[in-house]
Amino acid sequence: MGHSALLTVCAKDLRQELRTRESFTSAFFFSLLVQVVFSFAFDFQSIGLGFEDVGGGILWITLTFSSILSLQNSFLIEREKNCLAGLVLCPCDPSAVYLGKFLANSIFVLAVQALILPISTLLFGYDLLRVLPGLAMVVVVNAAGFSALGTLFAAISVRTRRSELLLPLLLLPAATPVVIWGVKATRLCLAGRDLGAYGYLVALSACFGAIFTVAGVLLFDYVMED
Amino acid sequence: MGFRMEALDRNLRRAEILLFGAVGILMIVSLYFVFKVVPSEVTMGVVQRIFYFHVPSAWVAFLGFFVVFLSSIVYLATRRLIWDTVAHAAAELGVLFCGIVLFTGPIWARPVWGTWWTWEARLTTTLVLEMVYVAYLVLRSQAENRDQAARLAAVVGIVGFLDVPIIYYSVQIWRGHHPIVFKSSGGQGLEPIMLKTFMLCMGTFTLFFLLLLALRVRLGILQDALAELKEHDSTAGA
Amino acid sequence: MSAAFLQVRDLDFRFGSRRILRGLSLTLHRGEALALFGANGAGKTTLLRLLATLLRPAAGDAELEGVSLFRRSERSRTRRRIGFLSHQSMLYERLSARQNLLFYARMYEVPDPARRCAELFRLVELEGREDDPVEEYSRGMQQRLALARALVHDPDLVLLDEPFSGLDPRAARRLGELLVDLAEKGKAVLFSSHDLEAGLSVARRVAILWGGRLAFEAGRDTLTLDSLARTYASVAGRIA
Amino acid sequence: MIPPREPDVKNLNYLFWAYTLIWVALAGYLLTLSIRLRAVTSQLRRLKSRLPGDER
Repeated sequence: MGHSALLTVCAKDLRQELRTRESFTSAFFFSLLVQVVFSFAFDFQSIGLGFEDVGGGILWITLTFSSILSLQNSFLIEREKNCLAGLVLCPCDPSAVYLGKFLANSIFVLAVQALILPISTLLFGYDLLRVLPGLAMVVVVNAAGFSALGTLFAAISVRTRRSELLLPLLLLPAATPVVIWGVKATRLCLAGRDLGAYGYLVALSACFGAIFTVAGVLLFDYVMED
Repeated sequence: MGFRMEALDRNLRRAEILLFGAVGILMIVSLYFVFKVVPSEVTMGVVQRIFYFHVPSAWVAFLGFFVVFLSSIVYLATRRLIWDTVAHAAAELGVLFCGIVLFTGPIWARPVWGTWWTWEARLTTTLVLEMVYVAYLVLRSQAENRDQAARLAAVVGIVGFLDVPIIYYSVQIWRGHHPIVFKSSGGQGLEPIMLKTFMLCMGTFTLFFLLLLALRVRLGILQDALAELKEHDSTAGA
Repeated sequence: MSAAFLQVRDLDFRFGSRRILRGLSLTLHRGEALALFGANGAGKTTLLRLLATLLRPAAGDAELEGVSLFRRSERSRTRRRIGFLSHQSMLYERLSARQNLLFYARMYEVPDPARRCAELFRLVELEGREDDPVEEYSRGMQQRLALARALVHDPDLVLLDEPFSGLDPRAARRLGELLVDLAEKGKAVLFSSHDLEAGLSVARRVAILWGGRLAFEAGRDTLTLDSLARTYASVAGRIA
Repeated sequence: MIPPREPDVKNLNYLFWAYTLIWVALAGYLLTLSIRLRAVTSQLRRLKSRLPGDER
């Protein structure tokens, strides 16, 4: 019974996104803007730094803030005609709604990253293909960890008056571990180190994601209650 | 105000008077010990004495967040607003004492390491926790009504506390090397007199925390009673 | 009359520190439509949202055939039996009508979603407009689709919040016929309204909500439009 | 064991500032709490006196 509601919610979000492409375009262009600004800021030749040293930070700021946009949007669309209440009234377990939203948000974030990474190779001239497998894993695991906590906090902040202000304020400090491990793993990966060097960081981010997915499943019911 | 609330209010007031007396005396004794009795730490000199208030503040802030965690769980289970009032009070105190740690830390670091801010694991964790629980207080102010604020804040109170060890661990990894001799000198390296003073200060701060908590909880109860009376007043009049 | 299908016993609800429902009691039988009248802020919407299990009462209880609406363990089964049409449509404006209805049909695990949706589109006369996005629908059409959404899982208890507001006479009459038909099919129907006439034309029983409680309740046949209007004015007058 | 004088003197002001700020924070908070408490209790008393009849 559980997984059907989960997939239904996720499919609905994907269908809505395909039709409106709101959160994808806003997140993508925001990320592009951040990358362009960074390429203005860091003229690599003159400051003698390779992209490896700074790339972790750049990719992570892009990922963090673009995911906040799509997390925000994933619950704003529910608030419009009080569809939140519609979801609460469904006989399914509220955690299915949480997991459905979590899955949809992770997919949106990764879709944006899949487009941004190649573009960042053009802007910053690093060899993406060499680091791709490792980097892809780092991005997937950390984006999922970030979305796990982000989906719960997005559901919380959408119910208050100023949700755009509240979500970053709640999410960024609490997600510090994922950001720290993500940046460190990305830097090691970009520096060409093999999995052995940053594998433990990816594992830690995976634990973070697991812990807060469980917390989300247990607490989502209290958040959705009116 | 409901009958049970009045009894609680009376007990809180009685507790406050006791605590006020105890904290008053202990504070004077602690100050005497810290400035007069205990010798300066040999390497850092007199400035190390900040330690005797800095670390207890951090402990009390942590205690505050733990109280938020527990009372949030009890609130979600029982839905009695008194637990939400306790959680709100404890969060406010947590943020206050974190603030104290965050500005006594740099004052201590400046003369000893020459920089105002050191990305030392404990100080960084305190900074991140301060931001988490400031966000908790902002959430409360943005909520549409008291019941929603209580429910949503309880969820953040629980999730926020689960995050504490993870944040500390992640910061530990980030800073990599062994933590600067902040606390460890307090632990093993302390002479007996220093240890006694440290324990004295810890006790004083814990009691001070309880005093402030009692006061703030009582304030919360009275505010709720006032809101109820105002509501009653407006509907009776309408 | 069969045993009470919905039994509400002195329900209390508090919004922040404001007591909106004060010991409200109500019974509703299968095959019966009850019209609930009352001024704005009297608590009509709150009562309906409580019965729809969107809110939790401060005190008192409501039972659906002996099972409490608010027991967490029964919640999934209870919600399968309740349909709720609220002020807001709970529809995704950017998705098409069909996508909306199919989504809710799957969420309620309706056996054959496509067939059920086709049936509902016929019932609310929206055939031919299934694939237009809901944002292109008129207010009346959105309301009919919202009604279809509330009935997608064929609920036994149908709660409607101000269904007649904003409808032209023809649409109001059609909605009235539909509600009467639901009641005849053995559903328990409870709807709130400002429109005494529309309510009377549909309901078998009538109630007036005031001061957080049912201040007046009577069978439809014991009333005429103006006797109801007079009672309504006196109820509102006496307590205010 | 008398603590050595010279190296400490310049650090003394840091110590002074640390403790002063701690005191300002704690006493300040205590003060605001008592002010807010007094304000709420007086408002409560005033409102209660205005509603003698249906005291709940």
